[in-house]
Amino acid sequence: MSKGSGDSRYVVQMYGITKEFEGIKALDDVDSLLGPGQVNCLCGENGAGKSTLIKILSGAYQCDGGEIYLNGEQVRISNPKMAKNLGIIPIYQELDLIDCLSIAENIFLGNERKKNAFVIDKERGIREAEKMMADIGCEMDVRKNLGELSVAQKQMVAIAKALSTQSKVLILDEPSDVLTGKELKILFEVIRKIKEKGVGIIYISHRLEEVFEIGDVITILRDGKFIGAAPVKDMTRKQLIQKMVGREVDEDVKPQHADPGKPVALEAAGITRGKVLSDVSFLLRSGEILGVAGLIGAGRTELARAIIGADRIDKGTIKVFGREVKVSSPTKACQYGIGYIPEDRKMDGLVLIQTVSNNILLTVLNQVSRLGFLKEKLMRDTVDHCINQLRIKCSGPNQLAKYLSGGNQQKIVVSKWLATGAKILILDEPTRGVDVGAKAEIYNIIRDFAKQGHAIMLISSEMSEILSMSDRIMVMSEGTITKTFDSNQVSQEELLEYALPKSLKTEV
Amino acid sequence: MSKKISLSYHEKNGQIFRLARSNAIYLFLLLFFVAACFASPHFRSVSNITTLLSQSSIIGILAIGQTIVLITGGFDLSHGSFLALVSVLIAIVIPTSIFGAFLAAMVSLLVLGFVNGFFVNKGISPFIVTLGMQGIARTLALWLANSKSISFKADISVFAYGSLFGIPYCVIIWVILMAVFAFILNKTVPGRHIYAIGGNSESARLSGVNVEAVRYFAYCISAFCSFAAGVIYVSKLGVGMPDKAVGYEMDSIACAIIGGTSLFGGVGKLSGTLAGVLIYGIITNIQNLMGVSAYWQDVIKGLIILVAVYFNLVSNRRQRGA
Amino acid sequence: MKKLISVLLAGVLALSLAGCGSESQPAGSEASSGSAGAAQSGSSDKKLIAFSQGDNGNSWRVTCTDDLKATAEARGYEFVWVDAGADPSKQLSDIQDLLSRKPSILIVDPVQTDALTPCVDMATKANVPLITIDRAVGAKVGTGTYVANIVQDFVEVGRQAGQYTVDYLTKKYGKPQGKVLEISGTVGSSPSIDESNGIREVLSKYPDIKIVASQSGDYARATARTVMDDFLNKYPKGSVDFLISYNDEMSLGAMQAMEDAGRTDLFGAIVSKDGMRDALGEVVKGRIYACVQCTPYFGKTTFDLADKILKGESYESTVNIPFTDFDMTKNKAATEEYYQKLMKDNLAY
Amino acid sequence: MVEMRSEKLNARNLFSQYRLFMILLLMAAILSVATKGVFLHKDNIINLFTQNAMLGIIAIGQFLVILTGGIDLSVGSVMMMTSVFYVRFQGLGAVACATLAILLGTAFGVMNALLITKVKINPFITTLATMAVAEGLGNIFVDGHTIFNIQPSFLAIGRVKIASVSIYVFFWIAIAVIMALILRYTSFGIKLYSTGGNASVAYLSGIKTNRVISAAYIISGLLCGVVGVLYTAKLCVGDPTIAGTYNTDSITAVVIGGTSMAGGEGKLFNIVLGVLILGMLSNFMNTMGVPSALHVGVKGCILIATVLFNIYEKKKSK
Repeated sequence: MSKGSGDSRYVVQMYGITKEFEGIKALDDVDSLLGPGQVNCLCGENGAGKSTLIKILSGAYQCDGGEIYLNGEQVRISNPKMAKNLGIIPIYQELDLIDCLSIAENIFLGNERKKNAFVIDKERGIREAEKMMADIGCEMDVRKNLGELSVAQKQMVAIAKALSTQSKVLILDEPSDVLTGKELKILFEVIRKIKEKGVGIIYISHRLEEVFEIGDVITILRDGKFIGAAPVKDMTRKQLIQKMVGREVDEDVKPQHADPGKPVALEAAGITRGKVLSDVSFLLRSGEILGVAGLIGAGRTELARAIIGADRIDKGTIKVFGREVKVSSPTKACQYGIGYIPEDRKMDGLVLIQTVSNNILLTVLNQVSRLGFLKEKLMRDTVDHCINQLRIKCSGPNQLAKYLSGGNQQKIVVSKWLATGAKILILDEPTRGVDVGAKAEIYNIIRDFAKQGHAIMLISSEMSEILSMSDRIMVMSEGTITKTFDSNQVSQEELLEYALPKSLKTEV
Repeated sequence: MSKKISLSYHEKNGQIFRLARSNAIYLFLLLFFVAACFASPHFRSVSNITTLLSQSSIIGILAIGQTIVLITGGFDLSHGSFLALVSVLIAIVIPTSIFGAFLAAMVSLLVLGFVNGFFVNKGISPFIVTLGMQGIARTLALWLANSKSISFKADISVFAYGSLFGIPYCVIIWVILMAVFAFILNKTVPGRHIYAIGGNSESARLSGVNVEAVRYFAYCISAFCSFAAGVIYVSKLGVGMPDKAVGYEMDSIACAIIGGTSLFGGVGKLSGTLAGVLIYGIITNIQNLMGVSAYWQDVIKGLIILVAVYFNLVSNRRQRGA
Repeated sequence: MKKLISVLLAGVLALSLAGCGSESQPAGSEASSGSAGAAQSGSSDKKLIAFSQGDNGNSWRVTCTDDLKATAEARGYEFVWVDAGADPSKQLSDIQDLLSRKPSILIVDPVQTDALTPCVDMATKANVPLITIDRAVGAKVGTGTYVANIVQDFVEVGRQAGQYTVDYLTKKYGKPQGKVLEISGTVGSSPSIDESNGIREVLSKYPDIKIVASQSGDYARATARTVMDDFLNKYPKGSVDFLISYNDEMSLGAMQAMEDAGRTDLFGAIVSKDGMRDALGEVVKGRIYACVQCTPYFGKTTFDLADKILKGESYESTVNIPFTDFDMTKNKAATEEYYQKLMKDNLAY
Repeated sequence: MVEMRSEKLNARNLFSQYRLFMILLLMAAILSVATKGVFLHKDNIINLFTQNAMLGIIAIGQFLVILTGGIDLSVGSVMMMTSVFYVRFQGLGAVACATLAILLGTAFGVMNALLITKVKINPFITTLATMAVAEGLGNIFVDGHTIFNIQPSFLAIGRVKIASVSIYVFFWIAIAVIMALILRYTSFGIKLYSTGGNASVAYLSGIKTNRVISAAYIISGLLCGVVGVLYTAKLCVGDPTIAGTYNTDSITAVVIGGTSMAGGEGKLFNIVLGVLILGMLSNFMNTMGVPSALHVGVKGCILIATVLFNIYEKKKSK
């Protein structure tokens, strides 16, 4: 039963796309249309089926039902290579780049510039790669190994790579997640350029403001179902969120002010580490949320790791509640009541192949055991308490962490540190890749800590997030603190101003 | 202006260090070689050096295949058994036709290499697959040879003992294979794809690289190298021996790792492996020349391997640091 | 960079350790340190004898090596030896290395007969007289500098073992008949093959004697024990009459299995090979029916030959070391006496 | 581990949980038919356990190491070294010497641990090298000789039997049970599994991962020491050639036991089964008179087959 039919006015038409994983419908009869030179924003919470949909379009998955038309002709896309040949170019969330290869090699991976069927033409590759990088406004030595680049730079390489092939459709999955102000600007520039060439673009992002800035059409999914599609201009932010989440979400937030009378929980002085951190000093009071703004590579994560002793510092002192301490390892940090919720959940946050329970207990093993022997009951209570407190959605304490949604995984990481009763929490990009619903929850959780008198250091690349959450904001750039604000007397622009490395100031 | 100069100077300086570090293993080889020269006068003789090279050729060729498989993030523990199998196959077929013998051996090895690739592509840890294959190939050899060693008339000793302008053929073969595969690795599409899937197979797949095909390719190369090494092996012995060549895979792996190949894939150079093989060869050669007691030879070998690897490790760490 | 240098030093250290390592090691220290000295001065009044041991992996071979070494040093030779660890390819490499030291004589105990044939050319090229012991190599004695071969005939050993089997069974049943278990040597190794040929050559004459099961015991005690465990489970008391085991190590392993399983029925119905002390003890106790000795003591014979060669006197080019039979039926006295001797001098063979 | 409780809820997991056990029963059935019941005979069962006790104990150490995502290629050689060490220095008296031997084994464990966690040399190459070192030392201790004259008093220990089951089996069971309890009821268990599952997470969560990893290698070394001594008692001999197949067999057993080479996944109970399956295999081949040449090959096939099966199971249960 064919729902739609080929129509050459569209670049892509998808009708009744359905996909099951072991009986669970990830996609259920989803339609989507994409015109030439259009930006179609896929919106929906995590698990709504956005990624599945584009993976089907780009041949990574096969759909169980439905039809796909490309410029009006029906196509069966059975593998990534085929999708490429059809001109469907995805840039995935997890950048499909390889650290051990050079930039040029990455750009042309899969369609190398060759002398003949077999031999690679290095020079030509390098020349063209340089040109492409220049086109999207970042010049760099393309002989460099990708491993040496910052995440943002990698993102740019990924885009260049996508453009290296004759593309009809460009798919951007959460490109902005790792981007900050300046790079985002460039990205949008690039997207607009591509649009002019008549390329259709499918854009996925959790940051709704981007949707409204760059998008032409919005396609909304929820729980694998097609909720609706509409031109961006006919839709308000509130409506969109409502459609996505299926309920009202109160998003707007009011920072509450920690009174300066509160005791200083954490005091860092002159923290210095190699080239990445130079002479960083700051105060963090109990009950206060200190936002740390800055571009990728400004040294925010490095600062966090230095404080918890994951990386050795060359100079500087750390005082916890007035007492000077030597944090030589995360173990020590744990003892001093400093918790760290890392940036990269899958790499540093969770043991995915372990149970929820074991993940939560990881930080408190010494509390729940005597002489190394576990106290079963105490363990169970601790875990149950955490699960209830943060409303972690899981089949039970013994479900494997890898089967949970991004939001719930993040909650586990948080609760892991709650369980320790840590007085100081450092959250590094706590809402990256977390959907709107869960985001709001996590915000509330964070505020509750603050209310309970925890001291919180919030690292984020989302200026709006920083502004709405923090009491004070310190801006980092090139490993130093460039300025500290009171959050209610600063604008995004100001923050960006201070976040930009001096070297770049002139450009903006 | 002056700033600029000082900067470039600094750059150059850094480059020199980086050069020294990225070739650390050669530094070690050189040092080791010199030390050996002092340790024994017999060592520095031309004849001994040629001997050393021809002795190293078998492991050397195996190490080529091993390095390539390691770069894909794999493993090949079947080398030893493969060697035995080749020797047996050749010994059996050679009475009918020399050419046929080589062909038979090569084809059947490529098939086994393909089987390795197949199971690895099925998602089994390469360590397990090739460990299993080690047993299977060994059994094949024993079964074909009916558990006896097979001697044959045809004289193919030229591969092991013959020489051209004083350079043994086995060394020539080794050098040629080195050159060919170095070219493939660095200059050709499949070669770069080998690095790509070693670095991150999923990304490679999404970039449209046919990961499975590349794996097949790598394991077949490894099998082919085993074949080439096997030819030299059997021509060296003049007998097909189903029960010998035990543990050669460990040697080839050790050489590759000494040469700076990473066990996690994506990183490795054949040039480094070459250095590894030579160090490995010198260890035994010099100890024999110095008449070190057989029992101590193992101990010292172990220690030197550790030192060599550590040496490479430190230099690489600093390289990254720089 | 400092670190690099430190590691460089470590490397040198490891190497120098190679030198002193040999000194700090009692066996062979004299030889090797002496050789090192020779290396520096370049000349040494002692004549150098080089020995390539194919596989020092069992006490028989070790005894053989030690005996050669002791004899050599007793006769004022400088003696160096290398172990190929059962790898023919390595043995050939070892031989090349040894030859580049220009020894006066090269002695080789080959891993395998045919595989080591090339060593004749090597010796000839280096113009060093070559003596093979324990096994021959594939070339005729007399080709090039392949001057002599000192061996034992394992086929003959096999024949003997077979004969003992026949004797025992005939004694037991009045006529040659019965079921025999066999634990053979390492799969594919030439002595194992020769011996089994010898055994079958004899037994083939007696159709009523059947080898009901044969497994490899790898010439190793542990393996043989495992194999025997399984045999005993498969063949309950009375269903088998005799056990042929290809060396004493394996016989002893098998006997432990019997003891632990409480299956003494096969005691006294075992024929073994080598003449290890413990095995002889069992022979004397009557728990092993017979044991064909093949002595690891090649020293005397070999160096008598070596002396002659170096002095340029005439010599036998092929020496067959005779083997003795130990049993309590024909050679009671000799057996007991030899056993006492071993106990007295605390020798393994 | 804690997981067990939940998996019981789910029928498929229940199966995959006891899959190996079923395979074992299946093999047992085949065996007893093939051997006309001989297999099921009490002596044969006992002897199955006795034969594999040594490998069983070593495999436990190997299991812990592989759980951390590492590998220990030196187990067999270290075991050999301690065995001959005992024989060489038995003059010191059984107890003292046994203690020293075990300490020696442990020392090698420590050496591996330091090289891997501190010097950061890859486990594979580290243990490959220490294997060579242990081999050499072992031969040096006894000059390559096999030594037979062992104090009868000591050998007597080896002969001890409880209910006609030799004590090695009890050693094996005891060690297995203790280790299982440790993994299940102590924080070390969770630490080990987590470190294997994702070292970086464990580290950032304040676990001393280096210690955990070291512990695994040290325990492995210690067990090798113990086995070395037991081995001497069992075979009444100090033989520098016994390292033999233990190195790879222990790994094979662990993998057949369903442990992932990547680390973090695997259950000790299954390791015991893995060892038994391996043992039954050779027991079967010997009793059925399968030519020795085929043994390694069959082992290889079984190895690949079981892992294929595991992967298939995982895919299904997802």
